[in-house]
Amino acid sequence: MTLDPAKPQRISSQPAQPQSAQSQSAYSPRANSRLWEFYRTMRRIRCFEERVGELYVRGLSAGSMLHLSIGEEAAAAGVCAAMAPQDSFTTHHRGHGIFLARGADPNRMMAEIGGKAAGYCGGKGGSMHIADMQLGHLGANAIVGGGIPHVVGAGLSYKRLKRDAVSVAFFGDGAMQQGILYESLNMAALWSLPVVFVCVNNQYGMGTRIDRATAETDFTRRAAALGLAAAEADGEDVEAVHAAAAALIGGARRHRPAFLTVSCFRFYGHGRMDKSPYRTADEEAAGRRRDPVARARVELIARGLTDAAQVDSLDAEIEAEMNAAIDYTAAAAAPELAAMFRDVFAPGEPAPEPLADRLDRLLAEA
Amino acid sequence: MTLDPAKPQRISSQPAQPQSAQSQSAYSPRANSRLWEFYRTMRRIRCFEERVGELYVRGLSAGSMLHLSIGEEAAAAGVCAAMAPQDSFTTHHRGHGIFLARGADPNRMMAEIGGKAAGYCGGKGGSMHIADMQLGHLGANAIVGGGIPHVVGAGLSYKRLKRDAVSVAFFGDGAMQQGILYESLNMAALWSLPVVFVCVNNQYGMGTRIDRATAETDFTRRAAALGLAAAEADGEDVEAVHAAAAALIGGARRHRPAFLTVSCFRFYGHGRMDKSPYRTADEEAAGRRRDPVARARVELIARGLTDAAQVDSLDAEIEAEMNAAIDYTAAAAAPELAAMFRDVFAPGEPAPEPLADRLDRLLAEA
Amino acid sequence: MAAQEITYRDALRQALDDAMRDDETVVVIGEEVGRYGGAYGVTKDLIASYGEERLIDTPISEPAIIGAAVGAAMTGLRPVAELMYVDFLGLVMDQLANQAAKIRYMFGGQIGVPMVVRTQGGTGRSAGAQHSQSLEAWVMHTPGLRLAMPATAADAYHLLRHALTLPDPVVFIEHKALYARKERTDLAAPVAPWGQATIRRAGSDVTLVTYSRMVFTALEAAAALAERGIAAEVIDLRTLNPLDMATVAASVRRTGRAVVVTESCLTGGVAAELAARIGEECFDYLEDPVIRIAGEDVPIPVSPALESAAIPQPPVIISVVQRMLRR
Amino acid sequence: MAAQEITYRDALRQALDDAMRDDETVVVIGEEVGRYGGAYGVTKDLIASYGEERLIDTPISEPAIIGAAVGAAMTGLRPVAELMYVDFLGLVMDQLANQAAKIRYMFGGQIGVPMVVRTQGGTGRSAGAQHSQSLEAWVMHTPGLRLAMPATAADAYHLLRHALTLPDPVVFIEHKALYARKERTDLAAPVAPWGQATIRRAGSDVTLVTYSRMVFTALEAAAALAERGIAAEVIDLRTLNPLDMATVAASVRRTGRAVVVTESCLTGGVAAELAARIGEECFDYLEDPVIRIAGEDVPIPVSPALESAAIPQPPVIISVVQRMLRR
Ligand SMILES: Cc1ncc(C[n+]2csc(CCOP(=O)(O)OP(=O)(O)O)c2C)c(N)n1
Ligand SMILES: Cc1ncc(C[n+]2csc(CCOP(=O)(O)OP(=O)(O)O)c2C)c(N)n1
Ligand SMILES: [Mg+2]
Ligand SMILES: [Mg+2]
Repeated sequence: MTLDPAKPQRISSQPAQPQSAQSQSAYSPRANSRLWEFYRTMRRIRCFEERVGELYVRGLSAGSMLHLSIGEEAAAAGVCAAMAPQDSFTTHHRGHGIFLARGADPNRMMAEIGGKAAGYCGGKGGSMHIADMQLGHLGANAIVGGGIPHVVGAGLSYKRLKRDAVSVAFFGDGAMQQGILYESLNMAALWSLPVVFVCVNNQYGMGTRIDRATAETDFTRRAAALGLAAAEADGEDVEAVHAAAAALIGGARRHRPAFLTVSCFRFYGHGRMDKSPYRTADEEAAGRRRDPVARARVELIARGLTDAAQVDSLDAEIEAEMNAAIDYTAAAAAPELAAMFRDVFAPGEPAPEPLADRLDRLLAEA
Repeated sequence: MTLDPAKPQRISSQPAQPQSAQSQSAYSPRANSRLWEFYRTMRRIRCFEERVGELYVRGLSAGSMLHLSIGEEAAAAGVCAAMAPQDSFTTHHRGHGIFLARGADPNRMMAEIGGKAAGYCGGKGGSMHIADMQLGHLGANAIVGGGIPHVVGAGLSYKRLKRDAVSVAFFGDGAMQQGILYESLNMAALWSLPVVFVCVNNQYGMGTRIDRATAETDFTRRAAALGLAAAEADGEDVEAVHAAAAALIGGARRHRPAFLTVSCFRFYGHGRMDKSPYRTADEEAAGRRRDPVARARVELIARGLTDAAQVDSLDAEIEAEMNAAIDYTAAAAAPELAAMFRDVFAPGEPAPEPLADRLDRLLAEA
Repeated sequence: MAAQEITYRDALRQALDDAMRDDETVVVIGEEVGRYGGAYGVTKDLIASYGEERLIDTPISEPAIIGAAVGAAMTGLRPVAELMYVDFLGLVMDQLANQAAKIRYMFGGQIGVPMVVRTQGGTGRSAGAQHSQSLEAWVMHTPGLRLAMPATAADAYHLLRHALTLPDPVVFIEHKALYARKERTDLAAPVAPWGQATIRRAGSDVTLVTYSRMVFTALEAAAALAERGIAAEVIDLRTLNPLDMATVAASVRRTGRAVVVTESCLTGGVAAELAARIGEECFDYLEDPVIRIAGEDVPIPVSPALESAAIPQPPVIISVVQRMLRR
Repeated sequence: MAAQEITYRDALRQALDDAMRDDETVVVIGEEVGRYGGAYGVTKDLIASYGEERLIDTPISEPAIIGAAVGAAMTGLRPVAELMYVDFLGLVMDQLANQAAKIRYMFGGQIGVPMVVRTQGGTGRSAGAQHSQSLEAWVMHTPGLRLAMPATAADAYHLLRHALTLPDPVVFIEHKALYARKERTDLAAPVAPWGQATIRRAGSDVTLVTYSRMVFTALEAAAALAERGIAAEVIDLRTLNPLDMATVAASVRRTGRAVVVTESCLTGGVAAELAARIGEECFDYLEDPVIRIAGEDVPIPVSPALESAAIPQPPVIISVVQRMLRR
């Protein structure tokens, strides 16, 4: 597959490349398809996000700023499966699924979302600021577009340090209207960086459908106009997403920066409090029919790669794993108070003086 | 001429539309061409800018931040001639020519550049912050890209207040890499605003030639990808610029936002101190051959619209006018000190306390 | 109109409603201000009365939102631009500080920029480091900007109404933890004028100077102090530009002691300006140094326990005052 | 190496040159830093030694420049991002304050962002309201950022070298009016360590606390005061984060009087933080209120006469000290 920046490609559904299966599960129905692996990843994301919803209802989440990626599982699973272990990435505020697809530990993720010390960031980051350097996760971001330029910098590092790595920025359709995206696209193209920009187009930025945010919803043209390889993939079809991502990430590894937009649908509200009054039940029902998890399940069985019993059994295994993550989080300890003053600067560097210490000092003197 | 955003047009040279001549000069060689008027405007700009250079050498300019628009006269003259009296505009830091083309008084401009009280802004703005509400000049800007969104706001006002006006943003090729441009283009397209974006592409942003600032130098594609009408015009040919601008501004008046890029060459350094060591003498010589003023003069005579003597006579008249502007500036008074504390807020509103008053107050009390 | 229970949120909404009814040039522009009704519900249902032409939903393009408001304000509209979180100031300080704030001055007084930037800040929802800041100091340090930070519903209403009559740009910072706070008030009854501080509780032993949500923290501390026989005066500044030092200085000269309380982190914050001014203007009257009680000099952590420990709570105020007064 | 005449500009250039030679991961990124050699010439000719790979000319995209530096710093490089004017902070505060400054903290200490943002500020070239500001207060109010503001060539060299060894982001603000200033110095000779203030002139009557170009304004005033028999001590803070209050407080406790001098406008500026801290820490030692002499609370006008009147000059310092000391 060659990608010409001047002619953005639409990739709706392509047969998956035969590859060695990498399923980490006991079930590996067919060695020559990754669909089982993709399904497993997606099912884990779906289930994790449902449990995050439960966490919130049970009052165990740190705050209410929880953005679930239900409906977007194929973007996460398809793109991450095309990344190499040495690659890195940044995500937006709706990044749980992406990080899980990359191999995150649900316990530590859930604990972070609960603001617990055992979380990935010691409970100081929360849902919108999960990161993990071990897995190349350079960070989720609560600023729409905020993490996009970081992959340009990572690409610069890889190029200069001659590392065979690609950096991938994930962001939403809303970020397509943030100026910093264009600056970043331009730099990546100008410097031929090993960088891929992935727009998870779930049709909405909060209550605003994309056609109320922009007059031109074919995002590939924008990236192509700045000189990047650009493609669109159908987010209901995880194999299509993976194929497109594999081609673009492969190109980026050869210093051909790229842009991929994955069309999907945000099944639920923007955050946990949002009941989506701004869209019709019909629209929602139609959107939710574009379900990459359900479709993969049907495909798996239809192609004879597995049977319903095996899928149900995997689902149950995943369910148990994610339930355990809630229990883990519920039982985990809050960070100790002293943690608040750590990590403003590096250990050993002059640190901020706690208010209590300062007041003791001043009032003793007074 | 219809403009399809999907197919950006290149307009290199088109015959000027027969229009009633509007020359403000005594010389009106032919009533059916505006070239004489355009020439006069361009010649005045060229001469003004040369005098600004002299102002600097004579130590009469306020500071050294003087960006001359020599070589870019056709963009200024062509576009401004296509604007209606009720239209408004913002410019970048290289905006003297544009404002002159709009009808500015060279005396008040020069006085502003000299930081004198008689200047358009009372000497508080300077070369990079000239503005004049009477002529619809919403302001020059020292922030690359800073004035671009202001025309979006003006467009909103005109639409909402049902005024038959268009707002035009002028900026350089360097601003094509500023994120706020894309946000502004997108809003204008989304809301169908009466707005035109004009890129004066003089090939350089300081010492950086455009091909070192971006991988894709056809700027029209970017605007088209966001849904605007887009065209490119040859900045050596003032009639071509005018024709393109007239079509696009006409479209914008019917709420079809547009983008125009005018290709020209920055004859001299970025600022007065810059001797352009980053480009070759050959490149510079070739660039300066793309001289819209010289070309218009040749055309005027070749087409029999005038003769050399008449042009020389006009040139001399302009020379005298611009020399007078220097004298005016030299003789003008600096702003009085009290002016410093005015205009932070509107008259009658609480104003900042001058340091001297505050110190008097505190030290009297102490 | 009689007194009624009203939330801070509804008071703001009422102010916008009344201003839009009275002044056709007022438009609201920002992310989710229209159909959604605002991320914190302040503009809820206004679109039904005023339409999409005046409640302008925008793309997620903060710099251009503020920039467009500047242009609109220069050409006949009176825009209210909503910045969803004050934390996003980092994206728009150029349009705010280099453009809106300086245009009247740079252009020699030719034109003003009558716009209001409504935004909200502060902690209280475990919204994390990028959604919980108190950044009023950046604004206060920018000549050309007015700055209002109402604490009460009545002030929310009246200060916003007044802001919408001013000839210059106003940054209007609400507090996310106050939106649901209810108050019994008659919005038709007058409040102190714009630019004037209000003494929320009178006292003679110490002056607590504050604004926005910390007014209630200070009042809580003052009530507890009263039980211990200490009379703390609580001053709500209401606007930081203009800054009503006259009221503050008069109070401190009476009490001889000042404690400044802010939610924003200490270093370089508004508390410093207040302490410096009190030090300058009340030097001969001070029994003790002016003490600043402010947020910790750390980013706001998401953990609820750490978040509330990162900002001043009543006990620290009580303890400081007791130690100052040695009782 | 013996002492030699060196400009502030060349000292900075030397620091970059030495750091790039010693540390392969140091790269310089920004507008015109390569072929052009920097808008103010600081990176002149470095491209000849280190090539385009390490002197990275960028498009005019400030937010992405700082954002790219953040990403590069997280993945193995040590970028020096040049922001041509400190006034452009308004474009990059999100990447600086919400990203660079908070990443270590938000991510629980997993990683730091070892980058330096070099920029320059201040007046002196009639560069107008958008190119002449002193915005260090915005940076100082951001937990997670270090902040250096050298006055001398020797400090320019050593503070920049040190900044390029630190594990956290540093904002390094130069002064446009100092670049051409010459100094006789041996760059190999040590200076005070990072984070420590330096007493530029000793004196017992009053302490003048300042930094960056105002050090020389204060020294000029101190020299004039000496002729009048008044001994002013001049403290150059050198870094604002860390802030060396120990040196300041020790001095003020000795002299009993403090005047803070900054070029930035008064309200909400660094002078407020310094005055507040001196007030807190030296209360019992102060004979007079801490007086702030700062820039006027106005945008910087372009007219040269108004520009220089908008910032502190030696006569106002002299007059204030004389009036304080009643002689
Ligand atoms: C700079 C910025 N502006 C606004 C917001 C508030 N906000 C958070 S998410 C969001 C919508 C984002 O839409 P999109 O990029 O499509 O991502 P999605 O939520 O659909 O995954 C908005 C407006 C923010 N966090 N940051
Ligand atoms: C935001 C911003 N970045 C950088 C600068 C410094 N600067 C002034 S003009 C300029 C080059 C601009 O190039 P272009 O937009 O092509 O305009 P030209 O000077 O060629 O007319 C630069 C980098 C600035 N003034 N503002
Ligand atoms: Mg979306
Ligand atoms: Mg240019």
